[in-house]
Amino acid sequence: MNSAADMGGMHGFGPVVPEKNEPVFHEEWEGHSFALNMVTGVANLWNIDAFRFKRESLPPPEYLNLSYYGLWTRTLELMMLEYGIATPEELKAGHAIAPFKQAPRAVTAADCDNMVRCARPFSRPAPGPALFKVGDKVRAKNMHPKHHTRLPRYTRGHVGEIARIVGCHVFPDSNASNLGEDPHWLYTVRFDGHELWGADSDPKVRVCIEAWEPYLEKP
Amino acid sequence: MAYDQHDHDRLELSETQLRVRALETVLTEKGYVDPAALDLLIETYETKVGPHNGARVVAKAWTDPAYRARLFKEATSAIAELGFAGRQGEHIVALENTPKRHNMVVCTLCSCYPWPVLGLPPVWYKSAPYRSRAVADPRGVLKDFGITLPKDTEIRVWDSTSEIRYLVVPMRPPGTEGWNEDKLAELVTRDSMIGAGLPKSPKDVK
Amino acid sequence: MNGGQDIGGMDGFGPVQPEPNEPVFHSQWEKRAFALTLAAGVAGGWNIDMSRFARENRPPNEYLTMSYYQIWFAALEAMLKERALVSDDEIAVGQTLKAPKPVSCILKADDVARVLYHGDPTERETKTKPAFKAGDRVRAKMMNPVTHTRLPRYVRGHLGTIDRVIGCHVFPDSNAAGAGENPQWLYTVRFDGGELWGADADPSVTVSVDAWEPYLLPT
Amino acid sequence: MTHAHNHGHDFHHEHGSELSEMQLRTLAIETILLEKGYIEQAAIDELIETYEKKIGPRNGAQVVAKAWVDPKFRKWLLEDGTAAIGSLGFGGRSGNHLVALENTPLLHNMVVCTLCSCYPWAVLGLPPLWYKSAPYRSRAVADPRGVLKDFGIELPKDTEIRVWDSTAELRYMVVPMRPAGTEGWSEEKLADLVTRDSMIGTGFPKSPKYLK
Repeated sequence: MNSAADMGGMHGFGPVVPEKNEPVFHEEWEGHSFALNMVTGVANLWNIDAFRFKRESLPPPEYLNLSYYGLWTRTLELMMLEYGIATPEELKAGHAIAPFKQAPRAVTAADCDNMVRCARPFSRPAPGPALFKVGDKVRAKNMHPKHHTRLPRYTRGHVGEIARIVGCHVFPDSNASNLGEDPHWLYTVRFDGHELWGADSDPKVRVCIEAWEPYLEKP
Repeated sequence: MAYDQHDHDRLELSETQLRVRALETVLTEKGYVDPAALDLLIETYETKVGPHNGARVVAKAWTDPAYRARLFKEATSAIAELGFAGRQGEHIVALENTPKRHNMVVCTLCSCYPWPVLGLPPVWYKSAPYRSRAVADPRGVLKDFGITLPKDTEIRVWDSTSEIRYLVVPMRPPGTEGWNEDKLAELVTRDSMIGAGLPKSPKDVK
Repeated sequence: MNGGQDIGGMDGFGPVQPEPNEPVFHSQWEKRAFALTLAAGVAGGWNIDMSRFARENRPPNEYLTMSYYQIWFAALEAMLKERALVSDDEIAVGQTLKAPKPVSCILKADDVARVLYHGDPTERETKTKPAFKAGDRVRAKMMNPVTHTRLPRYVRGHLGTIDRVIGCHVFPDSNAAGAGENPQWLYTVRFDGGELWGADADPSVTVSVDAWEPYLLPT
Repeated sequence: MTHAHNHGHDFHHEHGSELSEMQLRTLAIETILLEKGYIEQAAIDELIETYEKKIGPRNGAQVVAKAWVDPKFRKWLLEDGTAAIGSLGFGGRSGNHLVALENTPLLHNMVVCTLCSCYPWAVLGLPPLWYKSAPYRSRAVADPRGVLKDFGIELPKDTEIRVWDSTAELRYMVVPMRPAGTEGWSEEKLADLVTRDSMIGTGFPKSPKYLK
């Protein structure tokens, strides 16, 4: 979807303001918002693409005005409601309201330690040969799906070059809608700044993205 | 628990209200604005200029073929014949709806709107949902207004990016044969002249 | 600028919600803000493109959260302050603290009807010939100026057809920057929905924009 | 499992702000998940501890320092970031597919995630606020030189700037150029020069003067 999250190339947000000696979390609750997002992931309550889709589906004014972890907490609430983990009454009350179903097994510290350390790759066996090879010119499709996608708007319709064949990876467009992992070939595609931003832009800038095969076409 | 846009708005509004009053006072004290001019401006757009102007134009185009021809050729002057002209209507283009083509007007970049014929735009016309979707999904927007057009009707969306202002001339409803202009004008709704609605049915006026 | 105003094609804002029997203004302050904007424009001497830029030139999260007349009013304040006609402390206390600067004219009640009826036409005489004629295929330029422009992002880079040669009109990109009217030929350009929104778009939709010649390239 | 309050997680209260509301709402989620048996309190504690104290840019700095002194490791790192970095014990979450980008006098790399906030946690920890902010996300791809100016950095005009937008599950880290005047330094000492921002591409390593 063309959401507020897709902000590459937008103007008006002002300068980047780095913070000296920035703490990992600015408030205690931010650490908890973060940890809750991780544990719900470990518990496999939903997949990461579905979570991203929910987050970017918020109305743009709300998305753009929430703080970073505020956005996570808001998304967690919505996911818990959608996946039947909590009711609106429970979120309002701040605790479980009987009768409720106990989870089959709780995520433990050992599970989390495992998640932090061990690889959980997104690569999958290839269903067939890759359509493009390194050096091929490709056009990012001009597509505007209503579902989750990871093809930024600023690249759509533009011609780039395959810089690398990454492998065959879980396809977010399908995964986010719980339609399965539907793995596709993934490429690093390199675009010239001129192609993306026009003749007046800096001639020495290039932008690379990862694009799944269904995002690309022969120019 | 949910983000309450309403509470947020209320807070903001009271603050804006105070600032508007403060600014009006200062501008008046400094002699930059004439308070009587302010009152007149408000009165003009609250009571005088509005969609009833556009409705006169449409009703005349429905009954007077020569006028209709002038309207589609050179709308600004044809509309001025009826006494409507000026601010935010310096260059007007009339768009003809036909059984095969439906026109719809939007301003994605701000809120351009033909003031002399339609008055000031409604909130929905200026809202992000309309501005974002009218160009990409006009059929979906029409559904928000309860309208479904036949699938093979061409929809032409006009994004008002310059100082040209667009007025949709909807199709004359059947069953209005022999009606006079005044009576026909009652059928012409504001939304039908934006392309987000259709004229009223003759039943609603009889 | 690619600001919060340029939202054509963005998802997530929800349905359009028409208000039955909507009043022209929703509160007293909206009326005053509206009238002040029109009246003070005469004293301030700015043009409509400067007003538009003053409205859109703010962080997109702010732009998308403010109500319509809040944006108008904020732009009015900004333009008055920029020209030192009113200062922040004067607005804060609601009193004149500094002597007024001389201005060339103000809007008198007696002139309101005439000024509104006359409007502010933007067509200008020219000796130049238009570069395009009706039926020509043109491409909207890929450009991303940080200054004011009226070429929406969703048409940039796309192919359209000249529908009509409108005339020679004040060029907003110059006019907004105070760089003069710099009149340019203006065209209505029609784009097919499929060209703008991709292969899955509704084939019965076309979108027209008015585009000045510097926005267009021959194909 | 009882209320999260009983486990030493009494959130600070800040009335009347977005923060206090978010504290309550976050606490509500945690309490419900605990009560329904989805999570153990210790799991939450462990995660916060891990990312607050254990995993951070120090990991990445070790990778860079090793690449500076060990040409074979450098080659491996640039060819297969995940395996090379894994050999130092870093990997796992947000580090399953790591790619190292080599800065040279002619090429400067910079990493962003325009669509959300993807970041190589395994080597850099959690991202700073500015990395997740709208100003960085919107401008890094269109005006990277302008963004670098916000960090007080100006590159020669003819240096190519390559921006990497993390749209998939690949995670990028930049290998900055080794500062001159560090000949013969140990890996540990070199690692002290490697800043977080230099591994994102919005900064340079510290000058050796600062450590001498």
